[in-house]
Amino acid sequence: MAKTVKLALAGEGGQGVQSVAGIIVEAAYNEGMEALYIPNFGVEQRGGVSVAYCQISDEQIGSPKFVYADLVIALSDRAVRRTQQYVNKNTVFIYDSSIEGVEKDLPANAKKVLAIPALDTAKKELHPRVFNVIIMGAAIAVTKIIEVEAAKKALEKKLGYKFEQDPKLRELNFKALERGAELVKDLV
Amino acid sequence: MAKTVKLALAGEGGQGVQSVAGIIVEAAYNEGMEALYIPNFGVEQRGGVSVAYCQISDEQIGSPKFVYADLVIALSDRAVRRTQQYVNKNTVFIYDSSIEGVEKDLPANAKKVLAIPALDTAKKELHPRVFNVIIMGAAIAVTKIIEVEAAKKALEKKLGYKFEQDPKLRELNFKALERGAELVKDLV
Amino acid sequence: MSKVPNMPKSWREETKPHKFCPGCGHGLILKALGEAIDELGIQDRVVFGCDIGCSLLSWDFFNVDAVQTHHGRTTPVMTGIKRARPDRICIAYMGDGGGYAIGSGHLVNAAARNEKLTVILANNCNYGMTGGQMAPTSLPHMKTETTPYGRDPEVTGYPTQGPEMVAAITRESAYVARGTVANVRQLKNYIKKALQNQIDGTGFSFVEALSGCPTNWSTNAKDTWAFIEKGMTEYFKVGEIKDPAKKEA
Amino acid sequence: MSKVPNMPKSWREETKPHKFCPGCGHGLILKALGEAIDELGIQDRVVFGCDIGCSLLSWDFFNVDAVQTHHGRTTPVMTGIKRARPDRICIAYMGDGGGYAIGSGHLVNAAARNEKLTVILANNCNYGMTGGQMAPTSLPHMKTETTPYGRDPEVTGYPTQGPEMVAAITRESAYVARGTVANVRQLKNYIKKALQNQIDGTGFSFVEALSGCPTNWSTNAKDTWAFIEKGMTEYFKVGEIKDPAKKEA
Amino acid sequence: MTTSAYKMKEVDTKKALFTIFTGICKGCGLCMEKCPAKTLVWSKTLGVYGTPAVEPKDAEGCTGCGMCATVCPDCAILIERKK
Amino acid sequence: MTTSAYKMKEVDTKKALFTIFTGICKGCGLCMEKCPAKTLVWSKTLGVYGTPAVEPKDAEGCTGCGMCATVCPDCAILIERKK
Amino acid sequence: MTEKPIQGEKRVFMTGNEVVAWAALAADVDIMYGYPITPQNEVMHYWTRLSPKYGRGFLQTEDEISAGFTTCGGVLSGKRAFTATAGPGNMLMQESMTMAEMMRIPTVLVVQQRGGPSTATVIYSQQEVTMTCFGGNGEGLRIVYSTSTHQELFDYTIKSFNTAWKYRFPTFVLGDGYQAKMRESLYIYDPAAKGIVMEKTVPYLGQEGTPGVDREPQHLRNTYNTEEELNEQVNNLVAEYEKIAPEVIEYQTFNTDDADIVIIAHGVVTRAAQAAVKELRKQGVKAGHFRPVTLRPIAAKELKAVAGKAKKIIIAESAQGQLEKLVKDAIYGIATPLENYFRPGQGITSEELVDLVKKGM
Amino acid sequence: MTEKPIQGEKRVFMTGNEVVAWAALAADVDIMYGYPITPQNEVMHYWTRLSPKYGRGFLQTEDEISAGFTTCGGVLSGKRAFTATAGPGNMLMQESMTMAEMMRIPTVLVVQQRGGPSTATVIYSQQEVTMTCFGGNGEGLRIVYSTSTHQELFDYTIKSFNTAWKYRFPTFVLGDGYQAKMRESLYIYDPAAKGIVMEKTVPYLGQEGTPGVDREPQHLRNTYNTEEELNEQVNNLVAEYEKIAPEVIEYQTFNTDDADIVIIAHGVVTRAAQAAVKELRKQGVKAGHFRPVTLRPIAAKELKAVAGKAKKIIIAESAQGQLEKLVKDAIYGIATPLENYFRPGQGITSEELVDLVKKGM
Ligand SMILES: Cc1ncc(C[n+]2csc(CCOP(=O)(O)OP(=O)(O)O)c2C)c(N)n1
Ligand SMILES: Cc1ncc(C[n+]2csc(CCOP(=O)(O)OP(=O)(O)O)c2C)c(N)n1
Ligand code: SF4
Ligand code: SF4
Ligand code: SF4
Ligand code: SF4
Ligand code: SF4
Ligand code: SF4
Ligand SMILES: [Mg+2]
Ligand SMILES: [Mg+2]
Repeated sequence: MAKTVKLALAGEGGQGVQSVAGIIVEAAYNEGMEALYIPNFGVEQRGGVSVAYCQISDEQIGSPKFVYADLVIALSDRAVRRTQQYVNKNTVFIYDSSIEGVEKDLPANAKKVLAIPALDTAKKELHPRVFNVIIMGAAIAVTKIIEVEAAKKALEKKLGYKFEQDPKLRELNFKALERGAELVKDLV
Repeated sequence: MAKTVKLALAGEGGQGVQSVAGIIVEAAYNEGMEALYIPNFGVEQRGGVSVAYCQISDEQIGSPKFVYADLVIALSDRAVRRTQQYVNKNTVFIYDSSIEGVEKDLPANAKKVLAIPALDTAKKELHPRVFNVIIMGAAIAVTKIIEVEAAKKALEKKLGYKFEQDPKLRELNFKALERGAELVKDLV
Repeated sequence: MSKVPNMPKSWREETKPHKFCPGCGHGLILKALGEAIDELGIQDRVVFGCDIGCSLLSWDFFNVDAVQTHHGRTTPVMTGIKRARPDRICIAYMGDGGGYAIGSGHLVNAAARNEKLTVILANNCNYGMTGGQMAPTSLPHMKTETTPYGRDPEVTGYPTQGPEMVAAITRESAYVARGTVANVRQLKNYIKKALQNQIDGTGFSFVEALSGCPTNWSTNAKDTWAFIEKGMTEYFKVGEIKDPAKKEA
Repeated sequence: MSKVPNMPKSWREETKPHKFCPGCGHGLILKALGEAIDELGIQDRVVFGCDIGCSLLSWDFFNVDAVQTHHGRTTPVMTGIKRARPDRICIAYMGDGGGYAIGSGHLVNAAARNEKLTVILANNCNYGMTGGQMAPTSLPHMKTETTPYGRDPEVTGYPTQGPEMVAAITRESAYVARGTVANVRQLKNYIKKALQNQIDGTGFSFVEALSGCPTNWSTNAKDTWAFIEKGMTEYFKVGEIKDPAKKEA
Repeated sequence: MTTSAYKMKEVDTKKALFTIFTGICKGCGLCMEKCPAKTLVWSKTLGVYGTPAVEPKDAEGCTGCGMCATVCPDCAILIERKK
Repeated sequence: MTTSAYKMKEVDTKKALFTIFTGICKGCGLCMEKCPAKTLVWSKTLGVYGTPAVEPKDAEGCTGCGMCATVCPDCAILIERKK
Repeated sequence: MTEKPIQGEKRVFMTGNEVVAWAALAADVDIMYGYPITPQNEVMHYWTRLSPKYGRGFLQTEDEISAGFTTCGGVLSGKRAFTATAGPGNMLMQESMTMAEMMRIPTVLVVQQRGGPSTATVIYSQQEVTMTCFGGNGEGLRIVYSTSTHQELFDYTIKSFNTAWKYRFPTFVLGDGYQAKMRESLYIYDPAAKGIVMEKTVPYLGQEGTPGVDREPQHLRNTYNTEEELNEQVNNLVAEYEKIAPEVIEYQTFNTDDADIVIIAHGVVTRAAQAAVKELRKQGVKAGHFRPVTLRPIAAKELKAVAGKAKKIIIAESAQGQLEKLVKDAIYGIATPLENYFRPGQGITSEELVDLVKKGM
Repeated sequence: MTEKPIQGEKRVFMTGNEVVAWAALAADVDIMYGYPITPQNEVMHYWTRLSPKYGRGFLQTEDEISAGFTTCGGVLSGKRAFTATAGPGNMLMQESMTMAEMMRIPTVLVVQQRGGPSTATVIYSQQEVTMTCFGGNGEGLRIVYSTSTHQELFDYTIKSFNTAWKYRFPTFVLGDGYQAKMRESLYIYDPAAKGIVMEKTVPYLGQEGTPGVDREPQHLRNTYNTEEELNEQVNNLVAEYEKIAPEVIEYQTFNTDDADIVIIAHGVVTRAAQAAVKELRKQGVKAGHFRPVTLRPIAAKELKAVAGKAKKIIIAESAQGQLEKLVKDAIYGIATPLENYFRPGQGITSEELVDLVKKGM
């Protein structure tokens, strides 16, 4: 990896973007890379859009925030609108295909705009709870920051204690990771 | 009067130096002069030496405090020690002759050092209460800031309501003023 | 026109849904307050001040003039307004941190001076806005972000009894009560009486409202109610403490 | 050696006469305190803190370690010391302005947290150091520099009831009393019990002392006593309010 | 003044017309717990934060007592009793 | 530690040796007002601020009760009772 | 209406604190909020004696935090309100003043500087310059007049209310313990008699009509959600401040046209500097004096022009370089040698300045 | 003794607030006093979780005024004590910090700057520079380290206790909301493992022995009676401060030797500046970067040398000229053109700086 990969993940409070971001950077860190993660937080965090800013690099990372991201993933209509500002011609912009009424808010200047049926896949094929792991799989596949194996290790580390109790959970999560990667395979 | 006259009056809390200073500057103000009076005040005003800084002039007055006074009057041993700093070769330094144990604290560099029996005169000839008016008389006589008549007018203005009740008081005060002037006549 | 929710008339629909978390007690207190304002017909005279703490999220809540102040400073800001404009009905709205910790000096002195002011304080046993630290009102053994092993009353004392403290430094002219979001109607009545005390120019008025903070308590609806109705009421006695209308309550 | 005055052993003779005005009540309170320290034998363990207000004049009063702090901040400074060095006996000494106005938030919160601290507060019905303005404790109709036509309780409230307020937010473990310089022996006993409460690690202790300020009251000795014994005691009830030693006083 | 039109859902029960304004329901569940008839359940319709709103499970249980509306911090429920 | 030697004046009364430390007496008069025997008067000797100190008016009145010493904010009076 | 506190104009001899109280009365101030602190106390003492006669209000608060915030409240309600303080009290008022900056609340605060840091002395200093110009967690968006005589204390106290209400930035009259406590003569007057029109005040909160029915409600806040939102807000405030600065700036020069040595001083020290320049000129020394009257905003352009031409600058202040920092910020780019005469917490006389200049020659 | 919180050295990945808590533990801090405020809260959260395991104390006070003064109390009693805050809380702590300046109390205060003025945002800024360097009614006799990475946050938090206790001036670690909340990697260590010896602490109050019998009592004060007395005290403090300044000053330079354009930035913005310089050099632009690590005292001589040689200076900060004022004060006398990049309350990236430099060419 030559340069710093910049990633902005945005969604509603309950959608788990901060935990996905946390696992991704932790995985990168564990792989010996430099990682920097900064959650956005405002006074009205309760009702507001939640954004996670991540950077991963071989070298020490510069400013904590960035102007443009390499990858933006937006998980709600408000998130789509909020994250437009991080998009330039080098940005891949991904949003969930279930989001309605954002057609005219999608960035026109992105390298690529892609709608993926993450929520749908979660609900229908797996479990609504692993929605965010699907997103994680997609993010990793697009950015190639880490190998899927490293991501699995990180999940294991984070959720291992739950997996012990219910090994099916492990399977579900790993599956979600892989399905996430598949959803963006056109891009890869 | 060509220059600004600078006067430092110092004594113990109860000795009334601030009221004397107040009357002097008020008299000068009433005579159309510029006057500036600043009381010193510290946290420990209760137990400390009280100093009154006065300046009287034909023109607008510069800084409120001064380095050296034209006249210093010190009414207690602590006041003698405290006011040394305002004395230079142009300063007349007056202290009450009843103060004991200050011989070696008297300024060596003054134009003139004079002990006057103000307290004694007050006690014996007049009344202890007019001690400070004697001092006022002395100050006026030395500095020639205002005429004795102007001083009397000022006293009248300040204490008139008391004089009304007891005309003897008026006499006592005016007497004190004159006696004060007499005490310093060697200097004048 | 489509069907509209049954919000108090003084609420500002344009800013709803409001900014509080799901299940937050602030919404209920402000409902009681909104109804009280409606019933007293004072919407045109109210000036509302909110603190920093989750109460700040109410800065655009009502169709009344409002100012969002600093943490703990709502009491003086509203005091300043009331002193300058006695014709206004001034309401200071704050949390237990704002009222009993950083703003406690303002609260007790406004009470002692008998300011003709109404203070409404949401007691949620923690610092909600900053993420759940101990408040003066946190219950013994309650886990908070700054008492991760439980609040030890030997070390940090017992929950502050706010209305009782206010009652101790006010005279008969003050109205002091503690209500709860578990009884919104009673709470509304307390608030109405508090406002009436101001309207009449009688004196200071203070209502503490036991309130829920499911986000920081990490409680579901059932446990939220249980915490308010059992945990809190064990330490905080609901009722009127002072009422000038009654001869010494 | 010449004959020496009968000062408490813990007083520092080198700094006497002390810096208070003639007839000032602070001297009497500090005499009671000095005797209490002597009788408890704690001179080697006491850390004394004084406020801004005339109490600052006691910064070098005792032969104990002492720190003069900011106006109203003596309670937190001494709290900080006590928390870091629980083996010390910490005494916070302040005026009614320092304790009930600017420092009231610190006072009530230290009390609520049950800090193992002794606060002694001189109530002289005014701001002595700054020249006699209204204090929270100024009596109704009392003329002060900021109530030149007399304190109007309709406008600025009634005198703050400090010990009563402290009592309302403390539990049984706190010692709370109001003494008077008109009864130095009783005052000394209250202070001793307050200190004992700290020594035993039981809890917070607070003694308000009715005190004289002849300078700002412009009273002679007779009127000074009358003001303390009649004017003040009409509003401020002398006695013990809370005493852990007794089963609920 | 303008009035926002909130998304809503009506459930007609025997004793009352139950309206849930899903556009302001945050799915906190406080109402459910307080319903004396224990008739409120999670709805398939989502509330404003994408979490389930509430509704009476059927037309039977609701007494129209209005408790749910009273305890809703968001004023998301409207009970219109049938006379 | 050093002990400052204060100026003082002794008055021998029947029941007690009354010592006034004029070097610390500020002449406030609190003691006079509290003396149950009303035996204290202004002294010719001045106190530390140049105002009169106090002393018993004669050898008779003082009972040696010590009240004056108790109420002196400056500890300027020492009463040594005679047994 | 009760009659005017001052009819026309008259010569008086009084302390500076009394002057401030009279000026506030003359300026039609509705209410003062305050807390005792030396050397400011007598502002309140006079105000409480005089104001009831003219139907004006007063509130003694529990501390300066409260005095600052009640003042904000009074102003928000549309009244001409002020407070006065010093030293530690000034420190505590910075919190409310940052709120006033953010919300454009036209508060007026009279500061009578005393010694620092900490409790220090109750006497005098110029050590509250940095705090008064920039205090708190903001960018110093405020207007600060530094006065030097009782006449100015009167003039600028009146003016401060007009400045505050016209520009809607918190406005400070920066005096000191000398000015507070000393007595000297001045003319006090009814502003109308001098053609001074007091700016109209308007309620931010509490206007007529039912909000949401007759009019939009006023919803004021000082908290923002995102960096961008705040940045925009601060940029707007700064832009507005910079726009009005040229109108607000005041300064005085004394013999600076041909001056080799320029003394820069403000507040009461300008009196010593003026006298020193007079004396030095008498002695043939080409001395001049530049005095910023507004310390914030400061007359940067004018100061730079004067300083750039001089051979030497002397900065004289009763503080350890607080004025110096303002000056260096204003005149960046020139290289005139700079000498300091710092006397934190202590008065400065013309004699000292004359000596200093001559010693350096 | 309980075992050491950190054995040797280890690589970790955590938030800055967690870093501060670990650093304080490692530095043998006895007690923390604090009051919640975003973005500093997690310092307390981690401290309350970790400290009981190592027998350290904690007190949550009723506000920041109390947190500051209890910290002074803890330090006076001879303990290594600290507090942490931000924004409005930092404002309120200035009162106690002036007392610490006056009485030479070695307090340590960690500041995580948030937006200003007023409540503003809870996120990020560099708007507390002036306040942290000069806050209150004094002369800014304090030491301020501005950190830029988690590694530095750890290093300087430890160092601040040694600086404070060695020199006896209040010491500040100036971080910001980004540093507080972001996660990145660093090495945490036992100071001893690095040869760092913690300065011994001694009680100002409460030593052994009966005062007046076995030893003289300690009688500490911050109030003086006369101007002269105070002036002498402040002069002594200033002299002492100036004496130690050369030892305390820290700074970094990046490619400044031959730089035509020098970017001056501090704190987290140095990261953007460093990256920008790297990028610009790649593009053949002779850019350099000067970073003051201590903002107070500042490396004036070194900065002036660098700035004097440059053709242009750019000052980049997330504030409206707070660093600029420090810089202008430090480099008075040179005339290098100065350009500003002020973004109050907002982050700055290397891309913006690169663009800025190139646009100006
Ligand atoms: C001076 C200051 N200190 C601290 C804060 C941070 N702060 C914001 S809200 C809050 C606590 C709020 O708690 P509470 O008043 O109980 O209200 P709640 O959020 O629980 O309703 C704190 C400490 C601040 N904004 N200003
Ligand atoms: C922050 C601050 N505000 C105000 C003052 C001024 N001040 C000094 S002493 C005092 C009042 C003291 O009154 P009190 O506490 O009752 O003590 P007393 O002098 O009456 O014994 C005040 C207001 C100060 N030093 N600091
Ligand atoms: S954090 Fe707690 S108090 Fe704040 S809005 Fe959420 S539930 Fe309500
Ligand atoms: S002013 Fe009053 S309280 Fe202060 S020392 Fe004098 S008498 Fe005592
Ligand atoms: S109480 Fe209101 S917001 Fe909560 S679930 Fe019920 S209807 Fe929805
Ligand atoms: S109206 Fe009553 S019975 Fe019907 S759902 Fe609501 S609470 Fe239940
Ligand atoms: S009480 Fe004490 S100080 Fe006062 S007059 Fe009597 S002896 Fe002197
Ligand atoms: S000892 Fe008793 S009787 Fe004698 S002077 Fe003193 S108070 Fe009076
Ligand atoms: Mg709360
Ligand atoms: Mg008092």
